[in-house]
Amino acid sequence: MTYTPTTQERSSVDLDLPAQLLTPEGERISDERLDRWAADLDTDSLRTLYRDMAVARRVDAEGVALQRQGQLGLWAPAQGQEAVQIGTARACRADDFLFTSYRELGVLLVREAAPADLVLTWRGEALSTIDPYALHVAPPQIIIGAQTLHAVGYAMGIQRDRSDQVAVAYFGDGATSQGDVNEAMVFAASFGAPVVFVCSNNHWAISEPVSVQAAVPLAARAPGFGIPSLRVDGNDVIASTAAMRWALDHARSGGGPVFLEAVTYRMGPHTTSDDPTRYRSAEELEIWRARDPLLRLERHLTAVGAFDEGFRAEIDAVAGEFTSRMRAAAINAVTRPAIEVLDDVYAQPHAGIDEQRAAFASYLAGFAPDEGGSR
Amino acid sequence: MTYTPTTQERSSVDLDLPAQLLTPEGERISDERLDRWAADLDTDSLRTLYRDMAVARRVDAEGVALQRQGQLGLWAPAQGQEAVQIGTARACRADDFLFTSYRELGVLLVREAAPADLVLTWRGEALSTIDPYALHVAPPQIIIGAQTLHAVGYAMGIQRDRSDQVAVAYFGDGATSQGDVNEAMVFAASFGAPVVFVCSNNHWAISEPVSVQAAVPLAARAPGFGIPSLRVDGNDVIASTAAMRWALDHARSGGGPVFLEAVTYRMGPHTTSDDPTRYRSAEELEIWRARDPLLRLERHLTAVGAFDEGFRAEIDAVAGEFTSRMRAAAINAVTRPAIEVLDDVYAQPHAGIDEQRAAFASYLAGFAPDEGGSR
Amino acid sequence: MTESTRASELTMGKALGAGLRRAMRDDERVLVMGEDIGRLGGVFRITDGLLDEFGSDRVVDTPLAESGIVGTAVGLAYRGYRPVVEIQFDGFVYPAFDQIVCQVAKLQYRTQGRVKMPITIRIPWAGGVGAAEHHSESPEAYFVHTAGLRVVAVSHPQDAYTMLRQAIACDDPVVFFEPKRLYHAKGPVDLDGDIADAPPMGVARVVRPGEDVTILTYGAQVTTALDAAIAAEDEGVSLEVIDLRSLSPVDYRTITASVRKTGRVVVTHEAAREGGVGAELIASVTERCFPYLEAAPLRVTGHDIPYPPAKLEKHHLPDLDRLLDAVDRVRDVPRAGAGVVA
Amino acid sequence: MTESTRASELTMGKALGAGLRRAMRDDERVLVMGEDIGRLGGVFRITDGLLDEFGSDRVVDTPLAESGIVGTAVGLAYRGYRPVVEIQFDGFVYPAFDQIVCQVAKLQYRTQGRVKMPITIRIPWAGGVGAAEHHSESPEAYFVHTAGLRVVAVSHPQDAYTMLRQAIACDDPVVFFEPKRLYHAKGPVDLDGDIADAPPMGVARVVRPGEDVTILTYGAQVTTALDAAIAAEDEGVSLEVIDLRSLSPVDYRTITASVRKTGRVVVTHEAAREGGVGAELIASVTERCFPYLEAAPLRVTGHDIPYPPAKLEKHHLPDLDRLLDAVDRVRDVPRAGAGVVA
Ligand SMILES: Cc1ncc(C[n+]2csc(CCOP(=O)(O)OP(=O)(O)O)c2C)c(N)n1
Ligand SMILES: Cc1ncc(C[n+]2csc(CCOP(=O)(O)OP(=O)(O)O)c2C)c(N)n1
Ligand SMILES: [Mg+2]
Ligand SMILES: [Mg+2]
Repeated sequence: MTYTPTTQERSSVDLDLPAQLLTPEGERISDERLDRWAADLDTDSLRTLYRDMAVARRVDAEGVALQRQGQLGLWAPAQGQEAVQIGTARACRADDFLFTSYRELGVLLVREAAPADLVLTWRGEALSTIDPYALHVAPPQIIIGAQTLHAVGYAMGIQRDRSDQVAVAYFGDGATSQGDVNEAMVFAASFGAPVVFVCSNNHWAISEPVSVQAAVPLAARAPGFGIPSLRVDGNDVIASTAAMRWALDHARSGGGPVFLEAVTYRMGPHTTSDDPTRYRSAEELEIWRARDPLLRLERHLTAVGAFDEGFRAEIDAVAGEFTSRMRAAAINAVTRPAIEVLDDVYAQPHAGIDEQRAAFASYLAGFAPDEGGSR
Repeated sequence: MTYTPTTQERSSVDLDLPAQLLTPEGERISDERLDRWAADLDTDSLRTLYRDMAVARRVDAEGVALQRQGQLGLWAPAQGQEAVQIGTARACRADDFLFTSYRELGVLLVREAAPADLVLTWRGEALSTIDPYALHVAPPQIIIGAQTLHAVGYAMGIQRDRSDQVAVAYFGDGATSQGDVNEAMVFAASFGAPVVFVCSNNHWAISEPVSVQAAVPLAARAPGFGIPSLRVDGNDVIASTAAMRWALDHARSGGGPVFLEAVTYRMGPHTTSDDPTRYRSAEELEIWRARDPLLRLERHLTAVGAFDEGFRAEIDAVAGEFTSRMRAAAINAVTRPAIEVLDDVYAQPHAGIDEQRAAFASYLAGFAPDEGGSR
Repeated sequence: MTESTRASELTMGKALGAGLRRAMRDDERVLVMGEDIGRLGGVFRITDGLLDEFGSDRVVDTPLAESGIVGTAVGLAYRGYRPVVEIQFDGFVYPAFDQIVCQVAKLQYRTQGRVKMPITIRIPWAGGVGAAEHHSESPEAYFVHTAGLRVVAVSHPQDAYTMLRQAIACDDPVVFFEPKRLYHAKGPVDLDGDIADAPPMGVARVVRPGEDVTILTYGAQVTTALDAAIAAEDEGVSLEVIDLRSLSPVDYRTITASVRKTGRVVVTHEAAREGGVGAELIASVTERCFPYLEAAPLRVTGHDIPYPPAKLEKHHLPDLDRLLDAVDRVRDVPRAGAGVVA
Repeated sequence: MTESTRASELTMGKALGAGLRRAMRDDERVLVMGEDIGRLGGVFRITDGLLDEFGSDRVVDTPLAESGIVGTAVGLAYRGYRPVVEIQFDGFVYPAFDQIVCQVAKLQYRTQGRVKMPITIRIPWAGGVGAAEHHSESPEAYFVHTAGLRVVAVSHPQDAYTMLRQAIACDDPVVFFEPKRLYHAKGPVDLDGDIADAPPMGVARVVRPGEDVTILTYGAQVTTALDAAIAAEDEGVSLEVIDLRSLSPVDYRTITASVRKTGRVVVTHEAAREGGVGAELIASVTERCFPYLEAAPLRVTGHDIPYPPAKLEKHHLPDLDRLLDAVDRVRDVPRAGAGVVA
């Protein structure tokens, strides 16, 4: 770990060789680090994983469509990142507590967020609608990296409760530059906290390639903090599941924090406001299309005869049902009345806000009913 | 760099085996990484380094004494850290720009700070008195870790000027936990900036042992950012000089940033306000006394017949002269007049401060001359 | 502002870009840095084209870390550069708060003037654009309360162009607020003027003279105030609207002259009321103009709440109706319903 | 505050320690965390002995990173803990600013009340102790302007003990300011009282009734105000001194009652004037009490400068003389020399 004066080379970890169990061609391969964590993944399990990913992709497309139609203010597409999101989230126990960024759609789906939860925030009706304690997932974080410290603190709480739950922090490649993410690793290592860091390296932080954030693979960062890490193919749902199972087991059994770098790709724009053609090439996108997480599992399932029209129909039904409820939730959303902007600022009575609320209520009451309707 | 699922051990770097060229017993040994960078250090050079260290220790003791006598508000003793401070600073070119913390007394001495500069700040007469551009050193930083980003930014400026200067960031073991220090490594690596990070691991951040900050040696942190690093015996002035020369050469010749962890020990309290007996043992201190940076070089110089009464007298003379000027600077310090608290807030005229200044001046003028004297 | 013969019609966004380009041409020590400002030209495209003209040495896409951006800008300033930092959105300035408050603001004082910090921190700012959480913040009061910083806010393209150049030329650090809501608003911009001939950054502007009530405001809220002035005129009430332009220092000469004339003051801003810039303005105006005041100065501001979700932001932002309501109240005209201030 | 039979004479530092101990005994979800708070007992020894009593699970020496401290406290609060965070000195809170402003303050609002953030952030605070740079800051206005936080400042041992327990018991985040200058000041403390029986955290206290001028202040400056009241009494002027205790929300009921009586107000605090808490107090008092005001409310504060070196701090801190000068001015009594406020 200590470099000698003559050492000038950078890391030898090859960006293109993360741990993999399913090739882009759909071939099931072996990786001695991961095999035992994927041993029980039979065809049925793989079909479930595929279905989750396919539904996530459909939900994502619906989100984009709703935004285009003016029903949502914004959407952050997750297309291309389904494998890491579904694989890692499916590996978690229901009571593991997950702290995500805005892009972890697949994680929210696994946690059974309601269709409305996925649209009301992006529509601007609420800052968040999920119940974190019911779903065991925190509201998606927008401040880059901030949630990693929350996950570590939660994990410190788990330790104090002598529980075997695990906290999980999801974040992107860009986030690794933030002080908070590095402090999270310091705290996690110092306290041996049961937390798994899942860094989805989708190669871009808006327009900045990952090379602006780091000179070596992101997985190389963690060992420097005393945290074991693994680079995994984040477009390989089998490897993603297996790596996460290893990581969770490590953390759950008292081994302390683990860091996963899931190598993946954001196939769409950063958000619906973004124009990726300004900063990346069509060729790059093509390379990654060939590594599509759904495609490879479809090839595999087809090869083993487990991908048929019935299965496709089943997915269609699930996705169709979910997306139509999503669409309805968006279109039928009722904006809360004006006065409610003043709700929930404090948990206990507060002279300042209570007075402001009363004054605003009486101001609103000053409008004629028909005018008041616009308020 | 990537851990496998079964790897649970932590770093194999032994905290007690940093690169060394001079043993605590004063024996000159070889280290293949460092030898060529120390090859020209003849006895004369070693005497100079010894003299610098001995003067630094005397100056430090004088600082403590002045504080005890009520002449200074505070002092942050550097005793025990003379080798890393003198060795690394002496290795720098005069136009390399150094960004230090409050504890780098030896660095300031090498940079020829005036005796008054060392006391007026601790006395509370000024926030800083040195001219950073004359001395090529920034005012000592109190916000832990903040200066590391300044060093990286300065180094980015060096790059833009196509200069071969190097920026140096000094900081402690505790500082490595701060987001800023980690962001500094991110920026330095990303831009390949000519900066050397010198982390003086003196084993304590006030009352917290370094194990609270890090689960593995601090030198292990940097490679994870793509920055070569070296653990060096920070109580060995020859190794410290050599390691710094390597690091500066690396940075100066376009190799990008380098990280040095200098393993050393704070023999005194954190500051004169601190009581280290509350948190560390007498035995620990004894262990480190045996590794004293001055002692070992004295043994070496004695062995080679280069340490005599004349040399001792020379040191006494230099230190005596410096400390008496320091003492005089403290005792004779004239506190600036009240109105000057409003000076230098802005570089250009500013309606707000100008008005406040005028009002305060006329308020002060309202006091009778004898009363005004107390102002 | 009079339209000169050379004035072009530009959006505020384009005017800011032009100001940056001009400053970079005028002084090679000026460089811009931030997230996505290079190839992408920034998420608001303010820096569009700068990378091509000035190269990556002077147009620096940084890692995603605001403390790092401001902290390295400090180092560059030590080295004699004049960094212009873009904070991507108002809500992302807080990770840099320590570097701004403890370093940028204090270094000149700490070094008794030996080290200058000519850093401009550009912040796309405030709400009204239907954005997600953390994208509509009004953090200006934090910086106004921080000695050592200058704080300005622009409200139209000409000021955007000129004041950005002035901020960059200033030897002090300047926090420069750009109302997102006005990025696409157009106006005439004289691109050739000398910044020394333009009104200094620290001077307020009476954007609409009036007799009855002084409206103090800044940023996009100037537009709301002007709308209110037009509406009030219909009711026979004459509002004098002052665009502060500089929030620190504040140009009390201009304000005092107005208040001594009108005797009535309403301050309006988007930021929360408690401890906002409006508090400072009212306290200072009261101290300076007490004998002239005919009524208590009032504030029309955002509520003391975190920024609400987009669909509700119109109930948070101080709109025309709330401003007119306050104008009535400051004129002691009772109105249906009670007032906002208890 | 009346001395009860059970009251012990304690320094404020000891009273705070006792308050922490009591809160930890009463509720096992309370834990304390920060730099050097374990074996050392904190640099001010406030947490002395807690590690021995409660163990390292509940008395957590953290890595040296304030954002990390507050950010992990947020995670612990998610988990149902009630973390009490010690920021070592006032000037070191800024690295945690983002976590405080964007997370601690907003999470309850963000989750529509589902997630509570009962975090107490203790800050040894303000100047007058001859400390080095960054060790004498008065950052309270930043937090007062941040909706979602409660902000309190204590001025004597009994409040220190009781209000700290109330803050910890509160389901909202509380920024808790402890004047370093008073850590060694002694006073009687009733250690047995029920916090529900004590005056609530949000209520101000008239510490000295008077008729002529209302002095609004908080923290160590309460002592200066009381000294001023004694000095003024000699000149036949009666000052009513109000210790705000809570800076957000402010108890305007108590203040308004006083100002309606005196008609004259002086606000004093150590923090810089521009955008300080005094601005909010004057703006609000003016809005609420305008017809009763006989003179413009005045501020006696630190200058708008970075905190000066220790030997000069006495010229920065608003002392007895400057306070009395303002009392004269607010009473329209001319005095040799001009006033502080232009
Ligand atoms: C503190 C902060 N700074 C800047 C932003 C603006 N921003 C939003 S997403 C983003 C890029 C994030 O990249 P990455 O971490 O790789 O996640 P990805 O979007 O690729 O999933 C940026 C800069 C922010 N949300 N928070
Ligand atoms: C941001 C910040 N937090 C806390 C402190 C208080 N503090 C001063 S020195 C110190 C310990 C520093 O330890 P280390 O980095 O190892 O340097 P050393 O003092 O050992 O040289 C602390 C916590 C500070 N100065 N700045
Ligand atoms: Mg990314
Ligand atoms: Mg140390």
